[in-house]
Amino acid sequence: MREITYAEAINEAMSEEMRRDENVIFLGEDIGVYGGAFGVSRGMLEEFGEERVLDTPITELAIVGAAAGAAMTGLRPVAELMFSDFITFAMDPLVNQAAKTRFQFGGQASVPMVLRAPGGSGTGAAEQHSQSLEAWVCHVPGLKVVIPSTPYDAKGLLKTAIRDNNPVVFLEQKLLYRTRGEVPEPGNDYTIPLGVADIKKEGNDLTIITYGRMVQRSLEVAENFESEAVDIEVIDIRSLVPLDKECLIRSAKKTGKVVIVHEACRTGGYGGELSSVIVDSEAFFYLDAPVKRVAGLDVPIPYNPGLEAQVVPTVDSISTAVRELL
Amino acid sequence: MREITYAEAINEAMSEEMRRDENVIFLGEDIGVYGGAFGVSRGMLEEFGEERVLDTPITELAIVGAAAGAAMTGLRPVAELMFSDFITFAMDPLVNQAAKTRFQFGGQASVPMVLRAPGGSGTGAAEQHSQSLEAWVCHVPGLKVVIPSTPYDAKGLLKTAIRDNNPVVFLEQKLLYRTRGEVPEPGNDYTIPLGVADIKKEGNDLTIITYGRMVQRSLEVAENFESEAVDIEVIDIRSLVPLDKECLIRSAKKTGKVVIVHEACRTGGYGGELSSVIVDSEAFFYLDAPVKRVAGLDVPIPYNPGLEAQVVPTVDSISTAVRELL
Amino acid sequence: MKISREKHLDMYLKMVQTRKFEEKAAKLFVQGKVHGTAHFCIGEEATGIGVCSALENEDYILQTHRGHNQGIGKNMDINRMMAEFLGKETGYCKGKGGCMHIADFSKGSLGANGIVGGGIPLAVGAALSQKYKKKDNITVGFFGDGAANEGSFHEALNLASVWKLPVLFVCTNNYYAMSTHVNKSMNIDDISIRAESYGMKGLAIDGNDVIKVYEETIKAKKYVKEHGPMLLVLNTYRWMGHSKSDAQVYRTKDEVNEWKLKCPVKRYNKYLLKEGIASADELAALDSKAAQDIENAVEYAENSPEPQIDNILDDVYAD
Amino acid sequence: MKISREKHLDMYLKMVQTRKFEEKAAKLFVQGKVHGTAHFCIGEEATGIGVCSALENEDYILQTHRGHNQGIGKNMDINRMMAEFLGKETGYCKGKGGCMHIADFSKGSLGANGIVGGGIPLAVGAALSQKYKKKDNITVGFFGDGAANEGSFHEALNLASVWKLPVLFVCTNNYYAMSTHVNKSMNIDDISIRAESYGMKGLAIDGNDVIKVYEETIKAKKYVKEHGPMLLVLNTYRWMGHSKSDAQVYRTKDEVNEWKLKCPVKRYNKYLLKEGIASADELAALDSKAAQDIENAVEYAENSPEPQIDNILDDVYAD
Ligand SMILES: Cc1ncc(C[n+]2csc(CCOP(=O)(O)OP(=O)(O)O)c2C)c(N)n1
Ligand SMILES: Cc1ncc(C[n+]2csc(CCOP(=O)(O)OP(=O)(O)O)c2C)c(N)n1
Ligand SMILES: [Mg+2]
Ligand SMILES: [Mg+2]
Repeated sequence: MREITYAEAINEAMSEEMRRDENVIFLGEDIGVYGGAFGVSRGMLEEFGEERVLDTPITELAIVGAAAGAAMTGLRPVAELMFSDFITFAMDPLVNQAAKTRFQFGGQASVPMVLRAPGGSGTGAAEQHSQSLEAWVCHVPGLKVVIPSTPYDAKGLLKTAIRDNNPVVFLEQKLLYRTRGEVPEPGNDYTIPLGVADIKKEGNDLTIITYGRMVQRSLEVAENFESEAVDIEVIDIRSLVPLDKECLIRSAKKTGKVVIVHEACRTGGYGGELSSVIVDSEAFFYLDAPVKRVAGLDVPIPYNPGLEAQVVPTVDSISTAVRELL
Repeated sequence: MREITYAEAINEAMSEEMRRDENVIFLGEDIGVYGGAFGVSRGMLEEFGEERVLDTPITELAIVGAAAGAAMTGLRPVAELMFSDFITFAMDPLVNQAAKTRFQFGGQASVPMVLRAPGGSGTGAAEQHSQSLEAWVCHVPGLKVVIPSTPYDAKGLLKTAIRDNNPVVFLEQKLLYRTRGEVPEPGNDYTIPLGVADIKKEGNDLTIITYGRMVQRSLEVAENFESEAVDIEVIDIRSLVPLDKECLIRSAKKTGKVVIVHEACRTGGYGGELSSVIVDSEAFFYLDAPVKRVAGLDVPIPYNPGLEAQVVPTVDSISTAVRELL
Repeated sequence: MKISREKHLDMYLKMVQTRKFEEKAAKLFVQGKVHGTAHFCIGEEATGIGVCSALENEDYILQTHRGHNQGIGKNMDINRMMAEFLGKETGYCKGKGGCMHIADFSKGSLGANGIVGGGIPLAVGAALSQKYKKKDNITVGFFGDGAANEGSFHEALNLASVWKLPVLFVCTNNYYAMSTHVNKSMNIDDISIRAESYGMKGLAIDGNDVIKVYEETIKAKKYVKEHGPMLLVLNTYRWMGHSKSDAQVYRTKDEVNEWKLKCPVKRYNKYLLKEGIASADELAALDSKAAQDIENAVEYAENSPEPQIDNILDDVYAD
Repeated sequence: MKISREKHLDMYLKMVQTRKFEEKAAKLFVQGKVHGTAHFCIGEEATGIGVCSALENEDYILQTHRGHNQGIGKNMDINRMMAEFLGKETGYCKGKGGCMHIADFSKGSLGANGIVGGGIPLAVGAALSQKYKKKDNITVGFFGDGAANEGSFHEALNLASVWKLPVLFVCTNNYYAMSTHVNKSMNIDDISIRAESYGMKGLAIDGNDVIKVYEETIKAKKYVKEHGPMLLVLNTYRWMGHSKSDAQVYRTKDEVNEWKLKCPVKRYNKYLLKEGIASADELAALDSKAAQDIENAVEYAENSPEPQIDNILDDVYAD
């Protein structure tokens, strides 16, 4: 199969959906002639024109608010925030409007929009451009939340998100944009359902549950442990809300040992939810060891590259946690 | 001891701190002549004048931003949001500015401010005025987070929060404002340290970990179970960040059974964190049963009073969870 | 501008309906039949009725928390409004939204908002849909004087202007945001000048003159379709407290009484009589009809079932 | 307005230092010695230098992401700035902040901001402190043309105006926000008219004329202390790309070159010569000094230790 980058996969998903459905529009800052801060939308203005690829002023609140208003009235907007950190300006239209519209109006409306935003550290962009804020949006009924870890998943999940009739927060991973992976030819219209985890590697001795950029790192750890004849299962949850609870519970029952890995800082991170889903289920009775979380330190992301690399889970720190459970 | 209301206790804490330290100022919407939407600040304008009790326009972002800027430059502002739901407009100054200022500037500054805001359902105020959003702010390094459950705690914790040199989010409980409790006479300058949980009732058979409005409800459940000779320990964590982990772990080790109760909706709620803190500790080896969460349903808070009362934990639903573990 | 007799009588009826709806709603509170709170627009009826009477069904409105006049102006069903107010299953939101979240998408009301300034950016999006789909319609975004100080106001007006969208931003200036007089929330006398920051046309008019409001909205509708957004400020006054519990210490009884003399309903009534558009009997009949409509609505609402918890998850997500 | 020779030479030196600092920083990028990104203000030196040269040490500034001129104008230590740029322990933020977060509280710089518009409300708070403590000082809140479209701009200016705080809001209008020309982000030609929405004085001037910037800031400082906030717009131009990676397809080389002809540093150099304030030799000496200062700063930075992970928790919370 051909290989394309994560960024290209996202571009293809948007472009194909825009070709398929003229109600899909795309708005955000510098997405047009600039092609987006990470080059994700290169070529889209040229293909779809200014009516469908809408450059905005710097106005995150209005971007998300306008997307929500457009979604309630028949369009299917994809809105981009340049960095997910800027969601701080857009929480009201996202949380108090888009997420609640359907429920509070008794089902009269639907809000089929996607909010795309890149998260994560590793680019030297420091405190205000490196956060992993998925836990916030996972805690908002009415929203769905997706974080893809491969080009294949990014494309398939984004297409599903665009076709979903609810507001979907689609959190991309800055550091994955340039990574390559196999993706079917453009004509092949595949989608990946939300709410289905992906077992990236099967194993019997221990389960690593993770998502986003940490999937690759966890797979590395799993490979390293093969030499010690430790057989690790690596689950990429992909869709944080809805969550494939059965998959997690099944795996925990099988291996009896669980390590949860995410880049976001530990306290209040989604790892707590994942841990609790397992521990508050029948899997509890199969557990042989504490459910460990390996997460970012409870610090803002620092600028210095040496520090930056050490405040998030590393192959070393994940390995240490795994070893503690063996 | 005299009894005063939760609202009066908060008023006293602010007023006493303002008398003690002229750097303490107070700003927010309709806090002056109106006395605050819930009457918390009645009389404060009269005592402290317009220079220290600052009514603002409807401008949550600027309220929190101005508080942060004032805090960096020598004042100790207490800012009020009329409902905690409006924090959606103020996430940037809170999260990207106040919480990160000290760290990102290498320790040059401190930001001693308190952001007060009432949360919770039960008043018929519906989706956009009833949320419990503490999980968001608990996930932000640099912030501290407090939720008091009694007038005594409210006063003692707020005084500590005002004297703290960091941004503290102080989440009050709408439904507790009118509840009464014992509080020492005004002259008695007591404070309660952050990071220390309060065991509201000791017990040996099962631990309920909770906070805020659910403390009273959990105590009710504990009392009911006394007749069945089930001895429940009820822990009010009070300070969510920093968290008194030892207290939780100690209790879990003692009872071997844990139920976590909060009003906020389950998915992504702080209950996951609390559960994980226990399960990822040596307490795991003492657990006799799954760590259960009893939380709000994953729905926005509806208007109808019947529905509203049923989407958050009730004495019944907590009791059921307890019973499942016995 | 020629306004048909029919239109006049329709507007008059709706103004009276709004007045009676809220008087009744206030009573239901006192009787303890409603929990929660409500924000009444008594004294401001001409704003929502005047504006919405100039709109088509396919024009959208984003309502405020003080929007019964806006909803009734947009032809919402009073029975379902009252049922929602009482939290019933037959209400517009199946009892889930209450009066702060009344909506009727079939009539072009995209909903009332409990977040001050929350609806303004949504209006931009709705107008974007209309422009994109080349509809000959506009969106009206209602908000108050207080909301004009939120960042959402600024961002929404600017974006709508840059994109030349068919939005009419309508600011109901009742001079207060809760206890805060506009003099204390902004350093300008005329809110409509804020339009200039966006290269936008702004206009402030007497919001108690329903005919003026109606006529200026008709003109604005045309303007907005041709040139893009406009800001229309309607100066009016709220007679009642901000919400259920408001001791109103921030204003004098005299001030309130002065504005009561400018009652938009009485004023319209007089005008219709003076111009010979309707007779005293006809108007009295409309008054009675309005009162009866509200009684019927209450009966409808009270006889409606409570929503059940069983299907509480139904509307969290769309399929 | 009489400007002392000393002040002139100081401003000139700082403008050259800023230019050389950034030219060097750009090279360090190319050499792979820095990770992350940076936003250069080459071409805009007169704005930050002119404004800050009119301030006292106790006056506060809130800087932008494109603020090396602002920091140098406020007498920040170039060594520590460079060390921060290289992420070193001796940097202003101990390597934790990088060039988007440079700050020197001892010099009145409350920090650069990576959030567009993020600093504007902070400026309001800093000025609130000054007014409350009855200090005879002001706060300058810097931001760009793009930031003027954020809700934070609106809320901050309005609140400062209502409270009559001693803030000077300074908009560095370089006509672009990343790829977006002001024509596409707002429907007005003169950003300073936005002040009117807040009953505030506004003024737009040539931001490449350091003397004009300095003089108007002196006047504004006086005005702001007496009357409350003011909005000063400095029209200028960014020569380099928005940040490290910018193909600049959104503008023509011709446009850039035209602005290069208006170089604020050269212009000032010529002026100083023409007015006989400094000789060619004296200016050349300042040029050399600036270059040497930067070389020294790089050496200082390169010889400084990397921060260690051990005390990473140190500055998350204050005691
Ligand atoms: C974001 C937000 N802030 C504050 C409130 C509380 N609140 C509700 S209505 C209101 C006053 C609104 O004033 P205005 O916009 O003038 O409308 P009016 O009530 O006068 O119709 C306030 C402060 C809110 N609901 N939302
Ligand atoms: C809230 C926010 N939105 C977007 C960005 C990304 N961004 C960084 S600088 C910039 C352009 C800013 O334009 P302007 O305010 O004119 O300042 P300039 O860069 O021209 O100096 C953008 C969009 C950001 N950092 N913060
Ligand atoms: Mg008002
Ligand atoms: Mg610019």
